[in-house]
Amino acid sequence: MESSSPRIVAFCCDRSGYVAADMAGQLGMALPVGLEIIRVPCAGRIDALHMLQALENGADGVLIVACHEENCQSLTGNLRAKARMGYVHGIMEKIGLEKERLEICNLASNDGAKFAETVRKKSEDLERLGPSPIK
Amino acid sequence: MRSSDVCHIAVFVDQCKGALSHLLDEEMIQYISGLPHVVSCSQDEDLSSSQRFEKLTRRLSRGRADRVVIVGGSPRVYEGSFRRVGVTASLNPYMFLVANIREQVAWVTPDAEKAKDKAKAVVAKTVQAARSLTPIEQEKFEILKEAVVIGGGVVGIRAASALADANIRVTLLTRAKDIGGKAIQLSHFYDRPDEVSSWFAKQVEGVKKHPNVKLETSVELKGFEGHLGNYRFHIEDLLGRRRVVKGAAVVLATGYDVVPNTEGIFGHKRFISPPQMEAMLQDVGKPLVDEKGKPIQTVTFILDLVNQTIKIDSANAVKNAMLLRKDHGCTVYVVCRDVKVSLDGMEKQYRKTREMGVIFIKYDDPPKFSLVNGQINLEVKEVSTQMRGEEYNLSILSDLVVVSEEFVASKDNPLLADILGIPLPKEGYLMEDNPQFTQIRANRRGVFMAGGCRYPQPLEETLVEAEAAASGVTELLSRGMYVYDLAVAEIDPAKCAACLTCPRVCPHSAIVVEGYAEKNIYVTGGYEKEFKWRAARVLPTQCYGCGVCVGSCPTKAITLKHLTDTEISLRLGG
Amino acid sequence: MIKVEQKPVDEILDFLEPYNKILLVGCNACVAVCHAGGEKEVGILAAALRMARKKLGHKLEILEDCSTRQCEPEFVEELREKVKSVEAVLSIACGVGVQTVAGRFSDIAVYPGVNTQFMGETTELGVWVERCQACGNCVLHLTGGICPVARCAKQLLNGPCGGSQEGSCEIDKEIPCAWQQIHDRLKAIGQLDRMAQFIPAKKWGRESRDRGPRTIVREDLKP
Amino acid sequence: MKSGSNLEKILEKGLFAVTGELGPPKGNDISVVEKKAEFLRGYVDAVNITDNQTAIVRMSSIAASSLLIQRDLEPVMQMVTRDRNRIAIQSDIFGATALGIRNMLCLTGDHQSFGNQIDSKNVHDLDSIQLIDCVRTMRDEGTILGGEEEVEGQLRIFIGAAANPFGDPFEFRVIRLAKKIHAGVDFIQTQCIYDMNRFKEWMQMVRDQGLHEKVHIMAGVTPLKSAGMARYMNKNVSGITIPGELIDRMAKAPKPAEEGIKICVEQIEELKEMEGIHGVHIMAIEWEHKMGQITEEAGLLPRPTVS
Repeated sequence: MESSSPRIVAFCCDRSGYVAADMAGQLGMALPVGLEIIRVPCAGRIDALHMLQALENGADGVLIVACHEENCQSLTGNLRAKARMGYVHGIMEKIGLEKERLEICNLASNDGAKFAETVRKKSEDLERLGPSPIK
Repeated sequence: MRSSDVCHIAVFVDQCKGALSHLLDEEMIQYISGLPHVVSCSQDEDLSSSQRFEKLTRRLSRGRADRVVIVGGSPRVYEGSFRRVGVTASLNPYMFLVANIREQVAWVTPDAEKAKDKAKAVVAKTVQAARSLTPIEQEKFEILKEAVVIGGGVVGIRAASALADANIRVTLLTRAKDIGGKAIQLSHFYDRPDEVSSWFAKQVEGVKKHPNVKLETSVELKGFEGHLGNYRFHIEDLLGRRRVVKGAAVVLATGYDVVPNTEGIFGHKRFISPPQMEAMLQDVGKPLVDEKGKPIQTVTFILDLVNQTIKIDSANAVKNAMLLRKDHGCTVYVVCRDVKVSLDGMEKQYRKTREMGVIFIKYDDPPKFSLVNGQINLEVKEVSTQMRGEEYNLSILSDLVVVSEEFVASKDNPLLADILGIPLPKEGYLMEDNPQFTQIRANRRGVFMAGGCRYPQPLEETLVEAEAAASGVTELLSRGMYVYDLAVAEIDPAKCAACLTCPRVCPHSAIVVEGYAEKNIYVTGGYEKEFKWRAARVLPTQCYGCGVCVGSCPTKAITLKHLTDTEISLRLGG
Repeated sequence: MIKVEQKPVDEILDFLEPYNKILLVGCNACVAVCHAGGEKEVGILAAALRMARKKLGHKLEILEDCSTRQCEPEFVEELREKVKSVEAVLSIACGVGVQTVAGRFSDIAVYPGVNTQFMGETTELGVWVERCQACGNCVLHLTGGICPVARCAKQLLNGPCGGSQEGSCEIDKEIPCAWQQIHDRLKAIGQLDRMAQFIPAKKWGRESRDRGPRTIVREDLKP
Repeated sequence: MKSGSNLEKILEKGLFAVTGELGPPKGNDISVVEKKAEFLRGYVDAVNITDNQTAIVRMSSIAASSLLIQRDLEPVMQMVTRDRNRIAIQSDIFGATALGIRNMLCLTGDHQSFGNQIDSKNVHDLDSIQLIDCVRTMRDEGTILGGEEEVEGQLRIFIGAAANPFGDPFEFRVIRLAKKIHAGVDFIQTQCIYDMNRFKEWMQMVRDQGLHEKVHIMAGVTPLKSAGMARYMNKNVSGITIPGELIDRMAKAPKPAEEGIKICVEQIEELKEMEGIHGVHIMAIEWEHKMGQITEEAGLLPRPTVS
């Protein structure tokens, strides 16, 4: 995509993040152009491998948008995603990638505004951080 | 990367009643039509209308398209329609993807040029990802019209009766010698005139005589296997003999435990528990006297000393205070931090109780008790008058003080949860699927729960729950058939290392490791077909399709059929 | 079974520095079970290595594979074509697998991607604890099924040292005293008298690994 | 006589024995040994020479023992199984006895993680009981361990071992003593005693089994220097428990050091009267110069001369 906007891959849980993203759209809140949303049935679906693949394919940042802790339909799917993110952070550290490029946030399905705010902030943070050195 | 040999994509462009007109100009349509594998591109004003959707889909059967990409709004708008229509249009209902350029592009990208570029990118990625789609079949099986209820208390009895009345054969399992449970201790309902005992006796008799109910008393549940529609319960009697009981679904009604409060002065005979109070009131005509035959004149109820939630204690106090006042002319105090009157009609009762002269005293610091001439003296600072700037230190002499028992999760819950493969949170009560919406379902299909095993509640409310659980089971069983899509996880036994990660992470107890693989991968040939190698298997009826197992599998042996790794890779641009 | 842990990625990068194309091969047996060397980890490590090298401006091409069991020559042989097309092999099987590959392909460098740790038990998902040191002459029948060689910090054979306190080892309160565990087990199974029995010095040199690689020969199975 | 050592003679005569302890220098400075030796001279029957205690590298116990003999004091050479395999152990015993060492104490040794070489490999080819068995075999059978091979010359050595009545599991502690006796130990020095009640309980179990008649048990004592030291030892030194009242007593004392010695003297008085206790082992760690005062006040002086 021809854009200076950082490329953000957002894995969105179908029970929270994705619904919130839809709501942000319905509220007409401007979202960063570089945002790409991937819908998943649960944050627990997201593998360490997917997080790395996203980065390897040139994402400047990766966001996991999961349900609030203790409110996961799959009991601990969100916590598993968080733990896998921790594992990937360890790898990123070793290969010299900023950990800030991979983050998780917990939302409720009606948090449209918070979704917009989170991705906007993420976009700003990534702009400050500069483009991914992997590109 | 796996993609079908043939891949013909029909694109449906939804103008979303004009919402996308600025994006979907001629150039965009041409762009879409030119994408690889796209064989047709049709437009419509409003595909959220299922009639229009159906019309468009009907044309598909004449074309050569084998999958569909919808360009428009949120996939949530179309999924229902497509899953329904797909079948009639001779297209598998899972052979479609949605490029959401409304919520994700049009409405959130103010810059028109950027919006167009982004829309193109989203559509291109979706079209690319559509290559990974594979059909997902539907399965169905006959459901037994049999259910099992575990627990012979009032909840179990109520649930069993309701099921039996709905023409479902019920096996009622209890470890007790007879059915009954704690409800026998109650004397009156708060909201209706009957006495609990006579009502309850009728219930017990009804369930015992019901032709659809089979009672299994003095049995322990030792094992549980199978799936929704066909569960097998291994039970053991007192002699250690084992039997198998079948049921399509189960209602757990195993109740809770109580811990009487007898420490220190609470051990004194003038401190009694609510059930003891109920027992004294059961015989309406009988005068209330102490062990020396002296009439009981002053009774005090204490709330908030032991239980966190005081709904049950409040209801009992209000109900019994009224009887003590009305039938026995006692002076009655209710000493509490708070009274909870959220039960249906309880507010009115509470007001009535106050009008009848029952005195409610509010405290911040727990009262102090002492023994004075054989009576219980209670000292407490009354705080409800504080807002008027007044404060009273009160001292009350009572003949009887009613102190609640502590309600705790049954000590057997961990074992039960383990046998049934359902989660057990810290507090030890059994956990419902979703506390807001599906209180009576466990996080495993076909397992329902009601009453004190989930959380202690007043009798009147717990009965409503028993009926709700029964109707949940009835709804499921009355269809006769259970129809489900195989939009679930699937394990390749040849790749499975039997590491047991997936059954350990599965939140729905939907994965078993069993000897079912067709062949041993170490040695080819030479073995009988019966040779089994242990591998994990997903029970499709139990699977919620969350994909937690897929994300955890170290050998990539698991595929989530409705969101494969390939699709994710394609979406990531790999 | 065998439990391994991934080597730090930077250490692996160090020894792969000279190469432009490698084969990264995992194993679908023990190391897959402990989430360090299966197909998933092959993918994860490959992605990490590629990214690191891309960042350094020195691209690394990686072929990925995963053996059924890397300690079997037949399964390793299946890698031959891929091995021919690369400059080095990185194996994330245990030390045995690495050596089977190295032994099979004499003209190519083979590197380990994991540290082989021990033979252990899964005590809960994601936690593995050492249980056996392959001492070569099992004493578990004397010690209630709890191994003092693997589980006592001093490998004592005649009961706990004076440092056993309230069930913990003297070196760390978090480590249970193996001999307290043995004592409790023997008591539970009515064999406490075994604690009084003198266990003579072990034949480390003859029965254990101190004589070079041990070999088991089953004449009835040989070709 | 198994060894003819002074310690053996005193114990065999039924006299109440006294041993002290000397930690060799963390280097080759002989003057440290000399200085400490002079503090002990005349107050004890023999001196334990520690073997890299708490896994801190020090002068070898054989060398330090030999230096002591040159200065006319009798050593009890300690030996741990942590640092030597059975080859080194047996070779060192040959050497030690050749140098005139007549007493040795067989120990497992503190784990290397407590010392200043935490990355070292521990050996533990033998454990302490197997070591006792090994020394006894060499002395009484005249062969080396497990072998037919005969020892050239004759080993004369008095075999000692430690016992810790304060380790867990408690009921095993007496069984372990019995195992050591069975393996061939001649005398026992216990871990330092502060919890006298538990020690009495242990001794009762020892007497119930008649073990006190099969071995000389010397009770271990260590004077406390301050309440802080007591608390530290109670918390950090494995196998030692110090009762609260003792810590309180130390804390309240105006002169804690003297109170510590007073407590120690009281303990020795009590131990002297205890059936089955044949001596005391006084471990005045880095407080060797107080040995005179302690033994004097405890009425242990003068030390007897036996032939």
